Formats: sequence, structure tokens, C-alpha cells
Amino acid sequence: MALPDLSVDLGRGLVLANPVMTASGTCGFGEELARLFDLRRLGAVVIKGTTLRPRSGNPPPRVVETPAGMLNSIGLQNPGIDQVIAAKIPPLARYGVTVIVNIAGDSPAEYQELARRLDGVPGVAAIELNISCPNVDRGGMVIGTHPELAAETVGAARSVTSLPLIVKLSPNVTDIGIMAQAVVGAGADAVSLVNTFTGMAIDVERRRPILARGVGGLSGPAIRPLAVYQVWQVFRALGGGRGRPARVPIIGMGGIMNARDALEFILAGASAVAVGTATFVDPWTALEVVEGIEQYCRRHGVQAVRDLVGAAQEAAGAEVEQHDGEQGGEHDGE
Amino acid sequence: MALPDLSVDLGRGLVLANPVMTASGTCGFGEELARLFDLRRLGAVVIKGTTLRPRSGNPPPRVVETPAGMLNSIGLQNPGIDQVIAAKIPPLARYGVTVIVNIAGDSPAEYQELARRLDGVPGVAAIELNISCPNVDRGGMVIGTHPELAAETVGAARSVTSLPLIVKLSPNVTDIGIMAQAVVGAGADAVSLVNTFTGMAIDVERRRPILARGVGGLSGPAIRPLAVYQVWQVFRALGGGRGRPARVPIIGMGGIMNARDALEFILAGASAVAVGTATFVDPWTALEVVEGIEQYCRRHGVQAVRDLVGAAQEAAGAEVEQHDGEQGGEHDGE
Amino acid sequence: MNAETLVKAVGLVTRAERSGRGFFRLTLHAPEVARKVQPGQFVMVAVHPLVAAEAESLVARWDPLLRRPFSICRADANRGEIALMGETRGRGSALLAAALPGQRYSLLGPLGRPFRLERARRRLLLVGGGMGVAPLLFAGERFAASGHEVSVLFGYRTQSAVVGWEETAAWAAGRYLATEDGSAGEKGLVSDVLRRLLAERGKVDAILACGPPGMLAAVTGVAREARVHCLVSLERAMGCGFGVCLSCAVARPDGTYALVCTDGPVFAAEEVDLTV
Amino acid sequence: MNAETLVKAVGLVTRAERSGRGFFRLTLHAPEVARKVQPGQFVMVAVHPLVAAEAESLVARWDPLLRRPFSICRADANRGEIALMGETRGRGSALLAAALPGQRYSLLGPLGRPFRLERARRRLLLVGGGMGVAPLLFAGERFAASGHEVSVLFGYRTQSAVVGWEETAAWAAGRYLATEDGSAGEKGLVSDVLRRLLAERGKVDAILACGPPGMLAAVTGVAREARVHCLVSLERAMGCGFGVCLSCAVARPDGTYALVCTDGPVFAAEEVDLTV
Ligand SMILES: Cc1cc2nc3c(=O)[nH]c(=O)nc-3n(C[C@H](O)[C@H](O)[C@H](O)COP(=O)(O)OP(=O)(O)OC[C@H]3O[C@@H](n4cnc5c(N)ncnc54)[C@H](O)[C@@H]3O)c2cc1C
Ligand SMILES: Cc1cc2nc3c(=O)[nH]c(=O)nc-3n(C[C@H](O)[C@H](O)[C@H](O)COP(=O)(O)OP(=O)(O)OC[C@H]3O[C@@H](n4cnc5c(N)ncnc54)[C@H](O)[C@@H]3O)c2cc1C
Ligand SMILES: Cc1cc2nc3c(=O)[nH]c(=O)nc-3n(C[C@H](O)[C@H](O)[C@H](O)COP(=O)(O)O)c2cc1C
Ligand SMILES: Cc1cc2nc3c(=O)[nH]c(=O)nc-3n(C[C@H](O)[C@H](O)[C@H](O)COP(=O)(O)O)c2cc1C
Ligand code: FES
Ligand code: FES
Repeated sequence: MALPDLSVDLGRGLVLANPVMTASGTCGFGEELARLFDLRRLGAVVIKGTTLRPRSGNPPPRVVETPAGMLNSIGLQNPGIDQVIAAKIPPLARYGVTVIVNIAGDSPAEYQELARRLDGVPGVAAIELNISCPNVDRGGMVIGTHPELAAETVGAARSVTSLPLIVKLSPNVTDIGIMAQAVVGAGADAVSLVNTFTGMAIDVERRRPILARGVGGLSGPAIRPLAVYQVWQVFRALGGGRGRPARVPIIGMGGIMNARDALEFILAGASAVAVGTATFVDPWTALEVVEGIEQYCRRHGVQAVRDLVGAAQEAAGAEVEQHDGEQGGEHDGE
Repeated sequence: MALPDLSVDLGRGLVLANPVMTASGTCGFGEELARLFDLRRLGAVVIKGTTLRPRSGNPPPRVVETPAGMLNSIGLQNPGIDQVIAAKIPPLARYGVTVIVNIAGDSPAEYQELARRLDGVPGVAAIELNISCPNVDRGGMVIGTHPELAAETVGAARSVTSLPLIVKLSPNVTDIGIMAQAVVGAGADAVSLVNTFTGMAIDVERRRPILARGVGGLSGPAIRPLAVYQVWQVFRALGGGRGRPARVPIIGMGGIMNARDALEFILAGASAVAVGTATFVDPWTALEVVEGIEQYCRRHGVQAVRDLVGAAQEAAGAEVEQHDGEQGGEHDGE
Repeated sequence: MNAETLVKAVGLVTRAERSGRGFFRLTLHAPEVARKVQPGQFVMVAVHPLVAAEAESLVARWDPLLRRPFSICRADANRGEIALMGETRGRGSALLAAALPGQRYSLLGPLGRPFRLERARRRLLLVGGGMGVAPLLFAGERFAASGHEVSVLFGYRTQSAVVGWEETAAWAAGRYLATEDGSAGEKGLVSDVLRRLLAERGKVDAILACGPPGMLAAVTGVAREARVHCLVSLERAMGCGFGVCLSCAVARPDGTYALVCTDGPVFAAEEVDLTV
Repeated sequence: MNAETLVKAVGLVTRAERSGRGFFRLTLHAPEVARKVQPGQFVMVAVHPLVAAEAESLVARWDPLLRRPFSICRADANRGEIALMGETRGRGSALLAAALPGQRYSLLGPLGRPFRLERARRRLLLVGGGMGVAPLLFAGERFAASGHEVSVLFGYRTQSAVVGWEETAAWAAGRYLATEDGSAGEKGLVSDVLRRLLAERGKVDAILACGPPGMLAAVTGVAREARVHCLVSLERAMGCGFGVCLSCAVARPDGTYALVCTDGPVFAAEEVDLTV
């Protein structure tokens, strides 16, 4: 049998050699991982969330472990977009790594400015808009939970760049399908999900939240079943179904620790996946996921990994269908 | 030092000897646990979700283990309200156990009918309305995610019973605080949270969801940080704060495995807690949580457990405060 | 459920045998369980070994979260020991396969309804498939000791999958071995061998069967045709093992569900619908 | 980070010592780490023992999820062994405290910047508090072997908390012991004893310190007053240990943050602000 075709097309010319990327904020700017293995063997590297101005981040403690997961509140520590463009992207680009830049702003205007500065920068393959930030302009409204604000933000970025735009959705919503529809309507070329779930851990001896900022974002295997389901939902909300692809490709993530986990996302409807927290536990995970997916394809006689996208939706019986209506598919409430 | 006072007042005359209950659907109708220990040592026993007509439940597989959690789709298997009233409640009541009956319906009218039948039944201490069921009348809208529908449902039940009404909130919403405000406005005496998070696990070898019904509800330690945060949010949404109690008591649950975990919920704002999935792992957990809370109070010189309710909110600095706005307190989106 | 007898016990591993193919057999010192358990019953085993008592409260390891059901395949009340045998299927069994002597595991049990037979049913045939022989080994030994005439018919995929066969020699009146590929014993499926045996050997008062779903469906079919009383021991994914989670549902002929953990795991064949 | 040297290694437990108070010391066969590691460096240890290779891929145990950082307190390149010492604090350390000889643990390392000193700084004083002595034991032995004159001042809460003290006899020129309650050695805080020692004993070319935050803040204060060059080894909660998660932030004097895992764990005292 020929090598399985692992390539994926994420739209607007963004074609990856394979469907596996690193998740933003979990691989820095690629420098550390580049010493361990050849980053070109990954589909793409999504670098740390970048803001207009440099940010020194939140006071520690910034992470706390929870059952099969971790909460983080790093506070978007990063050197700012200009420094990222000047010093962080060039070495990766020179080396031939597919670089996706994750950006975060306080307002549609800030996202627009970030996108403008990235447009035309050599070596930037795509922009990922992290829209889970509180919107300061709109009195603390969160872009990632309001379809109109999200659409406005995507539209603003869309108008200033011809780079592929991936919009990273927040899972902290009643119906992530509606968010996906809104950003695709506004010009997103792909959506990625999930970002972290908002959570908290309390130090019962000291009677206060453990993280210095109180709340944090939950990542890791604990959230995997929730993330897989949200990918499943978005696939349907974007018109995907038995044999039909979704309107735009989905990048799935949330607790992927190995190839089996990654395949759950692909079968639920993701065209590509990202490895996040797992990299902390084992820096070679993303590479092993690539290899594991390839092995799976060989073992099952799958010619192209894209044939697996959403395949579990096809298999799902009427009961799943019926259960999984417009409103986000509540199960029966146990 | 005198024994700490563990009693809690959940409103409308529902006073529990201690703040620990079993969560609905995780202790059947109390029969099995009653053989293992004296159920009167718990604050209350919340029995399996009961519907108007008997239900035989979903086809297996009904559960799948996930990292530090489990997905279930039992399908509300129960003998129906009449049989529950005739055969399940009397033995518990005779024995002196504080019994809370969890009910589930398809429409406000069904909840009303269930509440009507329970009103005046000897030994029923309170009703818990599980409002995470899809509403058939409203074309599949989910009561637990629509504030108006939820309020209508609570109002309907309220009008036919003088029993204390606890409303069990779904965590699958953008802002659970808004849901809490809606049901309290409609007459809920207390709120309980969280019910399970909707999730899915996929069998990658067979390329289909593992559960027969596709989706399921995630419970167990994996969700604890999410549940603690939702209790924290609801406490604030109901006016709780430094030294101020919430407008109605909160019953917290989600992944409580021991007394330390239970104290996280109490410190976040819960007046009482429920032990769910942990009972499967160790049927004596709820009892051990009672004992552990008592020991904690002694060790810390706490006179009454109610003095701990929301205590972590008092300690939380301005940063948590600032972070935690009306819109549900997004962290900064990492 | 024999709920009266359910205890939380600590099982100290006194012996841990492993074979290359992922089979394992653990002998555990757990006197209370050893004393109470009856053939067909099982224990729910926490798959994480306990740590030092003073640290146990610190050590919350919730992945894997749920206990795993294992049949008791031998019990020695005098020595206070029980034995479990298993094969590596997923993460829980893989962890148990790594158990070392001296480690301690938390057990809940004994659980479930045992094999129950009137004395008059003297001639028993135990039909096991693969690891399903586990509860039958215990049953065979006990029923033989109490005066029944016990024969065994065990089937496996292939020779290297044969497990628990040797020890039946001590108590079995008749011993029949089959493998699907014929690499050991007779070639064929147990259900086919069973049909022939029932025709050739004449009267059997009861069949006790345990094994994979397909095999059980076939075996109960043969028993029904031959009008032989048949008890089956079933396996289902279990959340709790003592009747509170409702996860271990098995269909009854009337379309409602029975619980494998408390209504079973041993059922009379006609109580359950093994075709769904 | 000495990222060039980071490997994923398997450490086979060859010796596991435990004391009643939750202290443990593990000797691990991990030749590549033993060869590369320099004093002050650490490893990230996965707290779940590995299972049989063929089952490892099946066994996903994600709770606890993250590896735990442990300093290397001894390395023997010839025998291919390293040693870790620890105390039971939470669930990760409690699990490691239960390690048995023959078990294997996954390690990432060696990680972090080691203690680096010019040859000219001949007279060294190692100041350790509690379990903070761990990296100093390795440093003391190596610096003494390469011709430095090494003295130690170790402080503990009380006598039963004394750990790592005996082995300093092999290489330390001067040995000072203090406990807060006076139950062993001198009564008092290490920082107070340090102040007196610096005054009495005269010239020290560098202080190497490791211990709890309060102690380090006090020790660096004394060193600054006495104008003695001071290196500190810091501990912070770590997500990854190799610079990608940004969780191990420590404030610099200018208000920005350094990373303990890659910029440290060893810092010159003036590089970090230990008061925040
Ligand atoms: C009453 C009773 C008695 C029993 N007695 C015995 C006995 O004596 N001996 C014995 O060996 N067994 C016995 N069993 C069966 C035993 O309980 C199971 O084999 C065991 O629980 C399996 O647990 P596990 O963690 O190894 O596998 P699990 O992790 O539960 O997984 C089982 C299988 O499903 C696969 N899987 C899980 N999740 C996914 C996913 N998302 N995608 C794809 N695949 C997945 C795993 O890879 C694995 O192959 C008994 C069962 C019952 C009910
Ligand atoms: C570079 C470096 C080197 C190190 N070297 C060593 C060494 O050589 N020896 C050594 O012993 N240690 C060393 N440490 C420290 C060691 O890494 C920690 O002790 C270890 O990681 C603790 O892990 P744990 O799982 O035991 O505790 P954790 O589970 O991480 O918990 C730590 C403490 O917090 C408490 N806690 C956690 N969550 C909560 C909650 N929700 N509410 C209340 N309390 C909570 C726990 O009970 C526990 O007491 C080093 C650290 C670093 C950074
Ligand atoms: C420490 C940490 C930092 C993160 N920083 C960012 C970020 O800067 N931008 C972003 O979009 N997502 C960020 N994320 C979210 C991840 O990219 C990913 O969406 C999430 O962690 C879920 O995947 P996982 O469970 O595999 O980690 C961060 C996650 C972690 C754990
Ligand atoms: C098997 C199972 C069945 C459940 N059945 C019900 C139910 O009938 N009614 C209900 O309100 N909640 C039901 N729940 C939800 C629990 O009461 C609880 O809200 C949830 O499991 C979170 O708590 P936990 O993590 O401690 O289990 C069920 C949960 C499980 C695991
Ligand atoms: S396993 Fe829980 S009811 Fe049977
Ligand atoms: S521990 Fe991850 S950056 Fe330091």
C-alpha cells in the first residue's frame, strides 16, 4: 500500500503536510522544541498568543494541577507583536516551519491592527484569532461569547489581510455552533476549538483561590470528552454530515495526549488537530501523534487522512441524530 | 471546643443536620447504601430522577470512562412517580432519612404535575427540579439553557406545592449566573449545581461514538474546577460577596471525592454539597465527607460550617474581583 | 446483590503471575472476602495500588477513575486468600497486570448473585470461553466438592490463549478442550462441540456458561434446543458494581433492563435477551 | 536551558529508602542522565511507574497529569546512577515515596542551569534549609572534588527533619548544623547563624543557597550586607520544566519575570526579587 496521504487543506492556500500542530501557548515560539526534533515534521507550529504591546504576564502562581488537567492563568506573557515579527518568526521561517501566529486583543480595532502588521510578513502562514479575551471597549463583554462582537472582530481582521484567518473559539458558551456560524459568516477560513474552559481551584487551608488571579483556564485530558463533543457540534452547525464536509475546516484540540485521542477529534469532524498540554508532559507528543495517525491509516487501509474527517458522524445512528438538534444537543440531563 | 455546628438551612423550613447529600442518580433510591451505613447520618438523600411515566432507560453501553471522569447516558431509568411515591419513599421516610425527590419532565406542565403529586407526600422533604431535559413542547429547546423557559417551569411547580423547591442548573451555558437569577426570581428556594457537562467519547477502532446514544453527561473529578467556578459565579450573581450571603442557598457538586473537595465548593459559596460519581468508587464517600468536614472545622476552630460559606470570596483580592464581571468572569483567554 | 456481605477490603498481593500474552493471575490476602465469597461472585478492584496509610489521603489518583469488576476464580478461607485472573484489555487491566507482591489493592465485594443450583441437578457441564473460565474454575471446584459431577468444556481462540485449563484436572469428571484453529484440543467453536456432546454423552442436569457475548448467545441457544437448564454469567461495563449507577443494563425478554451487578452476573438463560 | 542535553530517559529504581517522616531517597539507573547532569540541575519525573513496554501505550494515567521537578542530589556516571531525595508534600511526592526497587520511571532531563563558579572563588559556603539541601549535596561533592574548599551550613526545623547531613562529612571542610528548636546542632535560623559565621570565620568567596522562600530571602539579605557573591537555587510550581508553559515565573528586580526552569533554577541573588 502507498503511504497514506496525510496532507490537509485548511483553506485560502493553507495546505499542511499533516494534520498535527502545536497549540498556542504550549510551545512558546518553537525554540525549545526545535532543539528536540525537526519542527518541519509537524503540520504547523502555532506560536504563543501575541498582543500589540509586550506583556509581562500575571503574578505567580500561574498554574495548578487538577484531576487529569491543569488550570492556567499565564496572562499572555509575550514580547509584543513587533518583537515577535522581528525576532521570533524569522528563525522558524528560515528553517521552513509552517508558522501560525496566534493573536489576542482587547477590541476589534486591536485585532485589526495586529492582523495588519502580520500581513505580508515572510514566513507567516496564517493568523489564529484568539477571541476569548475580555473586551475592554465594550465594558468587559467577551468577544468569544457574543456572536456579533466575534463577527465584527473577524470582519475587522479580514479587511486588512489576505492571510488565512483561523478563529479560535471559546468553549464557555451555550452553543458553540452559533459562534462558529457567526465567525464563518464574517470571513473566517477555518475555526479552531477548544480554548480552555474557565475554572477555579481553591486552597482549602488558606481559604482562597490557588491562582493569583483566581480563575484560570482548564486544559488537558479532563476536557477531552467536552472538546470532542464541541467539535462534533460545530461540524454539524457548519453543515457537515454523512459524507458532507463542513463549510470550513475545523482544527480540534483539548486534551490530546496521543494519536488515539487525536483520531477522536478527526472522526468527530476535525480536519486537523493541535497538541497542547501534552507537550508539557512529553515534548515529543505532537511528533508521536503524526506517526500514530500514519500507522492508524496504514492499519485500516485509509488512503488519505481527510477520508476520516467526521467519519463517526456517518456511523452515528438515528439516536445521536435525534438527540443532537439545533440547540446544541443536550443529552437527557443526567 | 464544642462540636462544630454542621446544620444548614436551605430555606422554607428545610434544615439539614449537615451539609452533605447524595447526588441524584448516583444512589438509586437509597436501598443499596442503606445496607452499608445509616443514611440518617447524611444531610439528605436525593433520589434518582423521577418522571411521570416509568422509563426503562437507554440501551447499553450507558457509561464510558474518560480521564478522571465518566460519561453517562442512563436515560432516566425509573419506575415513574406513582411507584416512587408508593414503594420507594415510604421505607426511607419511615427510617427518618431526609428525602429529596429529583424530578424531570418534558414541559413546564409535566414538572407541575410531578410537583403536584409530590405535594403532601409524607417524608418528602423537598423537590429538586432537574431542568436539563429537552423540552418537547418547544421544539427541542432545553429548559436548562433558556432563562424564560426555566422560570416558567419553576413558576409552574411553585404554584402547586408548598414543599421547598431546589432547581438543579445545567452547566452547559454561557452564564450560569443568569440562569440562577431567573429561577430564583420565579420562586426557587435553593439552586443546585452542577449537573453533568455534555460530552462524547469515540471508539476510534469502530469509528463511532461509544455510548449507544452518542452523547453523554460528564461527571467526576475532571469537572471539579469547572463546577467550583460555576458555584463561585452563582454565589456572586445571587448577591453573595464579602460577608454577604447569596439570596438563596446553593448546593454545590461536581467531582467531589473527599472532604477537601467538598470544602472547595463551600468556600466558593455552597451552603451544602452533594456527592455523586464518588459513590460508585467508594459507597462510603458521602459519610466520610461529613466526618472530614467536621474534622476540618475542629482543626480550624470553625464553630459552624455556615461560617465557611463563600469564605474564599472574602479572601479573593481585587484581581479576582475585576476579572469576574457581570458577563461570567472570563479569564484572559489562554 | 448479597449486599449484607459487601465490604471494602484491602487485598495484599501474595503472588503475581504473568504470562507473555498479557494474562495475569493475582493471589490476594483478603480474609473477609475469602470467607464470604460464593462461586459466581465478583469484586470491584481499584486499579491503583494503595500507598502508605498515612499518605493515602494525600494521594488522589482519579485516572482511571472507576473500579474494575473481576470474578473470583479461587477462594481459600483458611489461608484468607482469593485469586483473580485476567487479561490485559485496556488501561485498568494493564495496570493490574503490573501488580507486584507486597502491593495492596482496595476491593469491594463480594458482589453479585452466585451460581445457585438445587442439589438434584447433579451432572453439571461448565462451558467457558477464553477468560470466561475464571468464575467457572471456582464454581467447578466447589460444586465438585459438594458432590456434583462436574465436567468442563473450555474453548479458546488458539493454543497460546489457553488459560485455567490445567487446574480443572483436580476436580473435573470429564474435560473437553476446543480451539478455533485446532492448535489445542478439538478444532471448533464451543457451541458446536457442546451440541455434539449433549447428543453423544446424554444427560446433563445443568450448564454453567461464561464467555464472550457471541459464544454465550450460541451456547444458550444449544441449551434451549436440548432443553438443558442453563445459567450464564454475564459481563457488562460497570460503573459501581452494587446497583446504584444503572450502567450495567442487560435486556430482558420483555424489553426492560436487568442489572448485571445486582440481578446477576449469574442469570438463568431465559431471564435475559442475549441477542440485543 | 541546556536543551542540547535534554533526553527522555527511563530510570530503573535500584534502591528505595524511606523514613517514617515521609522522606525518601531513590537511586535510579539512568546512565545518560548520570553522564550529563551537572550540580544544580534537575529532572522532571513522571510520578506513575511505567508498566510492561507492550502495555505502556494502553495505560494512559493522567492523574496526576504533570511531571514533578526533583533536583539531582548525586550522580555516578560510572555506575550510571543518579539519586533523588524528597519529602511527601502532596500527591506526586507521595506516589514517588511509594516507589519500589525494580519499578521504572520516566524522566526528562537534565534540565536547568547548573551552579557555575569561576575557579577563583575557592572558599564556598553551602547554605541549605530542609529538603533544599538536595542540590547542594551534589554541588558540594563536585566542587570539593575539583579543588574548592567547601563548607556547609544546613538548617532544619527540628532534629527529626535532619536529612542529607551525614553525607557531607565525606567532603565538607567545615560543617555547621542548626535547628529552629535547638534539638540538633545550634539553635536558631540559618540566616542568623550565617550572619555570625561570616563575621567570625572571615572570607567566603561564594554562598550557594537552597531552601524555603523565607529562608532564601533572609540568606540573600545577609549575603548582600556582607557583600558575598551568592547563588540561589529556586523552586516554583512547574508545568513543563523546559521553558514552554511560562508557569514558573519569578520576579526580576525590574518587575518582569524570569523562568525558573530555563533561566534558573540557579540564579545570582541579584537577578531575582525574592521579596514578591
Ligand atoms: C462480573 C464481571 C466479572 C469479570 N471477571 C473478569 C475476570 O475474571 N477476568 C477478566 O480478565 N475480566 C473479567 N471481567 C472483564 C473485566 O472487568 C474487563 O476486562 C475490564 O474491566 C476491562 O478494563 P480495562 O480498563 O482493561 O479496559 P477499558 O479501558 O475499560 O477498555 C476496554 C477496551 O475498550 C477500549 N477502549 C476504551 N475506550 C476507548 C475509546 N475511546 N476508543 C477506542 N477504544 C476504547 C480499550 O482500548 C480496551 O480494549 C469481568 C467483568 C464483569 C462485569
Ligand atoms: C527545580 C526544582 C527542584 C526541586 N527539587 C526537589 C528535591 O530535590 N526534593 C524535593 O523533595 N522537592 C524538590 N522540589 C519540590 C518538588 O518539586 C515539589 O515538592 C513537588 O513537585 C510537590 O509535588 P506534590 O505532587 O507532592 O505536591 P502537589 O500536589 O503539587 O501539592 C503541593 C502542596 O499543595 C497542596 N495542594 C494542592 N492542591 C491543593 C488544593 N486545591 N487545596 C489545598 N491544598 C492543595 C498539596 O496538599 C501539597 O501540600 C523541587 C522543585 C523545583 C522547582
Ligand atoms: C499554559 C497555557 C497557555 C496557553 N496560552 C494560549 C494562548 O496564548 N493563546 C491561545 O489561543 N490559547 C492558549 N492556550 C490554550 C491552548 O492553545 C489550547 O487551546 C488548550 O490548552 C486546550 O488544549 P490542550 O488540552 O491540549 O492543552 C494555552 C493553554 C495553556 C495550557
Ligand atoms: C450515572 C449518573 C446518573 C445521574 N442521574 C441523574 C438524575 O437522574 N437526575 C439529576 O438531576 N442528575 C443526575 N446525575 C447528575 C448528578 O446528580 C450530578 O449532578 C453530577 O454527576 C455531578 O456530580 P459528580 O461529579 O459528583 O457525579 C447523574 C449522574 C450520573 C453519573
Ligand atoms: S454497575 Fe452500577 S448498577 Fe450495575
Ligand atoms: S516550567 Fe514550564 S516554563 Fe518553566
